[in-house]
Amino acid sequence: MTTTLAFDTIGYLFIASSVVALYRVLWGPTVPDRLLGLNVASAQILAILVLYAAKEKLHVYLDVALVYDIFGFVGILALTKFLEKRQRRGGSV
Amino acid sequence: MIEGIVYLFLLLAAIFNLMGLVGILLFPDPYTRLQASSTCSTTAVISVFIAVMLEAGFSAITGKVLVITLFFFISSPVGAHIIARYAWNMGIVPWRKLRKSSLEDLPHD
Amino acid sequence: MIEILLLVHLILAILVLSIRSLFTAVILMAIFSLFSAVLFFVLHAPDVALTEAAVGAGVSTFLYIWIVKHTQKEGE
Amino acid sequence: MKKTNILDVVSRKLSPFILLFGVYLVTFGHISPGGGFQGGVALASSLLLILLAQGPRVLASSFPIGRISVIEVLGYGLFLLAGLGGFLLGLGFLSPLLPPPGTIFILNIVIGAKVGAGITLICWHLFQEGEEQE
Amino acid sequence: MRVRSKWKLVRILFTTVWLYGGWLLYTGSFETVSLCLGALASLLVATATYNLFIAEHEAARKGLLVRIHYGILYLLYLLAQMYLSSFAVLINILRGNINPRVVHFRTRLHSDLARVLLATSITLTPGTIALELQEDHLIVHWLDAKTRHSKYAGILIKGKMETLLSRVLL
Repeated sequence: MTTTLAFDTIGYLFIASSVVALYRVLWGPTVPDRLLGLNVASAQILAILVLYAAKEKLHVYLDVALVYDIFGFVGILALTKFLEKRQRRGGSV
Repeated sequence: MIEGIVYLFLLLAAIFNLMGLVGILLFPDPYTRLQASSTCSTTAVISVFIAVMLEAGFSAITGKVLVITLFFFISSPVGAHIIARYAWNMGIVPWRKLRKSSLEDLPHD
Repeated sequence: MIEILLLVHLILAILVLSIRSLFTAVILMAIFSLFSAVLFFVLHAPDVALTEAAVGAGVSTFLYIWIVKHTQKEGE
Repeated sequence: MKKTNILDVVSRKLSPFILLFGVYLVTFGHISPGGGFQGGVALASSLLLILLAQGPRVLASSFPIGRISVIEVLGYGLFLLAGLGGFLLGLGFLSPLLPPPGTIFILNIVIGAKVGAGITLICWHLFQEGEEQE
Repeated sequence: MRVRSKWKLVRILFTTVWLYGGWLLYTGSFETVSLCLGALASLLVATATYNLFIAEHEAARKGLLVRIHYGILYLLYLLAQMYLSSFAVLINILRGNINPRVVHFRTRLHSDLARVLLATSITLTPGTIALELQEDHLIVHWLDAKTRHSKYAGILIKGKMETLLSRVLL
């Protein structure tokens, strides 16, 4: 199959871009920038997982991607909830 | 035929991904960066899903990827909304163009 | 693929240990567990990847962030 | 904090589907990469979503916290019972008593219930502790 | 009392049907064992969560009745709009010419679910993010603002999505 090579290339590209998104996590001037970096990186990783499962042609592998989708959302929700509580108390970030 | 469409969607994914990254790196404030991520990066990921669905044809993979796509359709904008709402409640002022923009000339009512 | 992922792991681990802000360290831990899920996935161990994705990204982020909240209360 | 409409509605409509996905992971554990532990964590994450998005009171109204701890204890007891059953019949600990998928299927369900209840309880107590001190 | 228990049964039934659809998509297999297991599991989950899935006060509205064909049409329209707006944002990024503003406007949709769907599709589509949604009042951050007038901005942003959504949900 010739699409395997294309899938591989896109996979490498997505890994590189998720590494680049780390810039916002590390040097983001404000807190929402850091959260944005996490959001972007988790979306890219989701795409990589789906690409690999499609390359191996095993549908049970896609469970991992679905679980990852759910848990990235819950993680971001927990982080913002924590920040909102801390901000209401008047602490700094 | 179908392979051509798959390649087209993968190309679209690559372009949108790179441009979204450029937007995330270059834009001036959190709201505009969120715009870049929530349109361009989401479109890139969904293009990948569409390409995978077209490549797999009618099989169990397509059903699973369909579920993931529907989940992503909900979870990505809601995640962007949560972050934007946090920034808005925190009191971050949106960036505005400094020089006198052409907006003042537009019809106000 | 595997070598690149391992390199990213190394860089991320050093960053997690050396960064000063605890909140950024928690976010970096989430991204670290995300990359290790991909590593296990590429190495054909989907069950381990599933556990890593479930525990590392969701539950352990919750636990870490609440622990940070409780410990910082005494310091302030 | 003002409640947002979006988060409220999304968590309401999404959490039953996540709960069902956890049940799928647990019950198909013997033929897919899922299993008791992973499915249990998925079950807990659904309750965690309700807890984070809507607060402890809404969670307690549909999943009373007393019942969750009963499930946890019951899961532990049943697991011990299933393990010791083989012991009493002269076989090893956790030896299969039923034909192939049977024992693993039941053990997966028991472990899933116990792990899900346990993680929910941990997160619940951490969350409540922060609330009380404010 | 009688009405309340009847409404409870209807809610459980509705939730079970929706969850069973989700189960079919999850498993992707049509063996007898999996189908029976799915019915049992979705009934179990529905009895636990019907109160969350369909709140009690949604009795008057026809809640979760969805016209499937309009739903699919809406999804395709949303997908096309997504690609178009991504191209627009891409051109904005390339030219470096942005003009962000915060605008307020109202929606005339009634049910909570429809409003939330409108807000998420606004976030996905034309270079806008929903910052806040209170009752029918939306606060939106617009990347490339054309106008400041609230009604005109609402028409520009919502486009055809609002009328389509009012047809999707009864």
